Amino acid sequence: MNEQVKQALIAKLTALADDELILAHRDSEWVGHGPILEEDIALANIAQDELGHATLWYGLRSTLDGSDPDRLAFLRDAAEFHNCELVELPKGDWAFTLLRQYLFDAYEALWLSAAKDSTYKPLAEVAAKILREERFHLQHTQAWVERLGLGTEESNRRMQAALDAQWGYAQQLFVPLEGEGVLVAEGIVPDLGGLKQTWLLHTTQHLQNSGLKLPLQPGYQPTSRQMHTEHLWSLLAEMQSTARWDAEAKVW
Amino acid sequence: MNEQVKQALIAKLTALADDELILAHRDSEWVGHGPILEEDIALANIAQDELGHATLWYGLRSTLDGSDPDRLAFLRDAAEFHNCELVELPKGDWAFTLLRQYLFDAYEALWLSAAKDSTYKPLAEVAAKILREERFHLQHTQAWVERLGLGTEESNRRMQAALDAQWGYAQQLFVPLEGEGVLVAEGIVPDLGGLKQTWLLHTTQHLQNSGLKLPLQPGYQPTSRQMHTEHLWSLLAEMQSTARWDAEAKVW
Amino acid sequence: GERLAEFEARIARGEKIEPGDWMPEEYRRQLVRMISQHAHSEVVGMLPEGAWITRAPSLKRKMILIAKVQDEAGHGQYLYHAAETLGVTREEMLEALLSGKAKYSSIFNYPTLTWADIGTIGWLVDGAAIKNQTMLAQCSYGPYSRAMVRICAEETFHHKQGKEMVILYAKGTPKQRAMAQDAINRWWWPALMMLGPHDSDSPNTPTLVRWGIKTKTNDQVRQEFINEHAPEILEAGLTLPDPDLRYDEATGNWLHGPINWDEFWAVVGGNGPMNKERLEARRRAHAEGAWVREALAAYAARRQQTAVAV
Amino acid sequence: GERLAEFEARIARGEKIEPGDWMPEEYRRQLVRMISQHAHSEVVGMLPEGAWITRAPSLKRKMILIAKVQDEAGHGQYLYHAAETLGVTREEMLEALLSGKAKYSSIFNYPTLTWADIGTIGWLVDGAAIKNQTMLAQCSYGPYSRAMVRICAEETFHHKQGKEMVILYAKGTPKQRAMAQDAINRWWWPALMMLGPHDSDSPNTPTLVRWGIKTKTNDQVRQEFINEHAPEILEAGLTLPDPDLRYDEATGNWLHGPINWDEFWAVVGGNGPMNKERLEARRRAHAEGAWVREALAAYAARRQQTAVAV
Repeated sequence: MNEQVKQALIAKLTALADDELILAHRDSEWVGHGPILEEDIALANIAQDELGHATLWYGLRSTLDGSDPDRLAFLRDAAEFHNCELVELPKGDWAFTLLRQYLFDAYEALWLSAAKDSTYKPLAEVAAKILREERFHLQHTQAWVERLGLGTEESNRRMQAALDAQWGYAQQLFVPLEGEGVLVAEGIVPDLGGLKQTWLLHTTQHLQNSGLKLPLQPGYQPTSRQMHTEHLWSLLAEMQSTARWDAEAKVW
Repeated sequence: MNEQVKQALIAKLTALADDELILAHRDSEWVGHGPILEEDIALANIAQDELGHATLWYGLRSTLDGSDPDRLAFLRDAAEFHNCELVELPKGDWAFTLLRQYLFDAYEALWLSAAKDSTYKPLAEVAAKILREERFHLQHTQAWVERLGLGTEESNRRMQAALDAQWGYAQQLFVPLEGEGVLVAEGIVPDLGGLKQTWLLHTTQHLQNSGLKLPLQPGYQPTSRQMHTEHLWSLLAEMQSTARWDAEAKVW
Repeated sequence: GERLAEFEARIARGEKIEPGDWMPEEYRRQLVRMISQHAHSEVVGMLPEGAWITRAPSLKRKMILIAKVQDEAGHGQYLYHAAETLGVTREEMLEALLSGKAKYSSIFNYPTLTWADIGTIGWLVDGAAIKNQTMLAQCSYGPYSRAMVRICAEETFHHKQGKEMVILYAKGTPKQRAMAQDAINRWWWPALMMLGPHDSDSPNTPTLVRWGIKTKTNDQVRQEFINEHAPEILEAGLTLPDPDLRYDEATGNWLHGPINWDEFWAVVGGNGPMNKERLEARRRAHAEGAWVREALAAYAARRQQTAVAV
Repeated sequence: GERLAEFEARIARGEKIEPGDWMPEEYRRQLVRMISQHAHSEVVGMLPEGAWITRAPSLKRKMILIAKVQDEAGHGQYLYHAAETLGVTREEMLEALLSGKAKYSSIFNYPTLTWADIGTIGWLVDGAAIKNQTMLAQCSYGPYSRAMVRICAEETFHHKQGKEMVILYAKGTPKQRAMAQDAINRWWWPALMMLGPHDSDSPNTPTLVRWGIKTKTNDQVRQEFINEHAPEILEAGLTLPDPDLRYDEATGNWLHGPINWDEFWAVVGGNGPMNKERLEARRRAHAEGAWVREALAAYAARRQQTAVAV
């Protein structure tokens, strides 16, 4: 692998991992506070899976540059995180959390389905491994979107508000990284442009069938993973508070 | 001043400062989110004053042991903070914030009135200086308790809920530090036991006149400033996030 | 008369009582109380630990903690199911919890102040729970006994992870060590207390023992807990906050100093450090989830209607 | 006809128009628009800065920031009062803000990501505001002019504090320096844009100039801002994110590269990074404060009733 490809791949793996880590963080804020015990467990399970995916992507990066996944997660500054803005947004209500998870799952399942044919075998293997979990997530969150969209007037209103707030942010999932083109050309990662059309088709159909209004005004769409919301700093202050608290600690 | 007195005084000044710093933090979380612009300003002004008091108490400690107030505020660990638990509690609604501020102001005004006659002149001077501001706060928060207590059914219900939640915590304001007795004996700080009776008299009268129910079940009453709530760690993670972010920084 | 004698004879023979079987009302009542209390403890216990998932210091620890809290929720589920076999509904139990009528383990009314509390809860609190649950796995009521077997296996895993964590920190940096010691200091006595009052203050015990619900007394279980944990904690280089603690050659027991039962009864009576907040957190979750539950019901009703219409 | 001529003559003589005086409806309308927009900017502007009070890294900086945000709220108050003299009520203005009809400065739709943003807002955003406000202090409408004089004095103080902070960090540790540079990179263009579109795209300007509401065009004010700030920032050892920026000997001006007006119009049109969140925060504060305002009204009514009864 030449240096340019390698650097681009490191950047991509970091972005993939960061998305999962931050999303897992937001989901895990629900633990103990869900509307039904069974659903508390289900969401915690999703958070656990996403965290597992983050660990796999950081691990894959580690094989390329020897970086320490824990240092990346717990001692890196906000400006060096390359997650999309969608996953940073505060957890909101149950509709907000489940809709975000749905939009993300729909994207991730598509991405992984394509990435499992990556020419870079280690990535193909991880993608195949994660895909099974993601399909289960998608099934779960898809069902929630339908139930809440077609439930009561209130649940529909909350879902619509969540959709209005998230739709623009969700588009960022399909904005390639600078330099991602070289990975696409080498068949290492799928082309996001192509996936976006399928994602739009699937999600708009399911959202509309769930009684939600589309198309929406595009609204604000972040165009780069250098950009963040005002929430990331405090999220990391919390997330990294234990690890950063003892600068001498070598092992936790 | 002998060493025992000096150490006791350092501990007392730290506790005084910590109370004000943490209370100012909670109040300042309202900035930009108050129910009325004028009241947003008034509460920010109270927060600013409390922060000023914290600075004065840390400064007084500094004259005794050369400690750096900024290091105490921004690089000290949760376990070494000696504020009371009342001030750590999340800001809650407007009733919760204003009631806490009232209970604290009522205590502080009494404490300062007595402390301005301290045999330790620097403390007497600071107390006299702060007292004027505190009386103004007390007037302000006292009026809020009355307005909300006697406002609508909802405002009364919210005030009563805040009182039920805070009454036990507020009693901690009158629990002396270990070793505080020596300061009282020397006439350096007032005896909290005596102040408590006056405080109970004033507050129960005002709360009852404001349509609130007393006496309450005592409930949980923290008995030592080594004890904290689950909220302090995250409060400090947020408060100290910038200062701790750059270990090399000498000046901010 | 006769049925009671037969019932007691079955228990004496070591048979399990199953849901459809005849049982004295008091047996049923005690079991409902114990099982639902146990279920509530699992659910309320998610709060002090769950709050640290977002602050875990490594990917591995974060993963272990989410998994652990999920296990607790799962235990809550089994236990609610076990209680339901005695004719009480989940809604009734939930209502009793939220109204403050039902109890849950006193230990969860203490705050988790640092990350070391997570390891310490695994080691001491799960350790104490396991002693109790191992006994309850022998319990005469089949569903409770089987739930305990399953739960015990998972708790043993949590206990091991907690112990490993605290011992690691006890041998770690000065800050890690101090954090571990502070956590042990704060949790040791509450862990002893969570095993219940002394036998002399536990009037239900003889009946519960006769009916095979409990097979040991509180003091016996507490002694087992101390005998296992005290030497291990000292071995790790940590101290225990009990100046009277000593090994007794004659009995082979570790003897402890007097327990502050005033504190225990205050906590059980609703005046522990976190009682109000724990209940408030559960109530808030329930209230804020109302619209979700209504939506699910409305959706299900509509689906059923559609199915009928077709 | 005659009244308009007299009105314009007064303005030409440099007289101030006062609340009771006759004025063309369009003059009133433009002023209400500008003043209320200005008031809203102060109030919305509290959000991006206020959020950092809890994270300020020293007692002094925290104190300065609380004071600054209070000043902004105070400016909002003066300005609402000034607008009220034109026959519009605070409630109407608030309603226009919350419904999304009224605008506020585009700059507050950008996020504050690090502590250096606080210094940078003081230096660049207040710096740009001052250029505008110094001009508006000459405005023909008395109450607006006087509000501007008072506000300018305070903003000058904020500007100085912001500049001092950024320059300190520019000479600080590597992390402080990087943070300062990043903040300048993110705020420079939005600061240029907040002074409004080019004169050619600003159709109101000629009228506003004739009536003495504005005494300079957007491009003139922007040039003044750049001429002051560009050399100071470079002097501090920081760079500016404009490769075309250069000093023009002939005119004595610092010339800038092309401004991304698409971004500007997107932000003004509601699609900036923070538009939704800012408005949502104001709406939430208003909605959550409703019970407080009701309680105050009920209390006041009861007091009045009691007074009458006696």
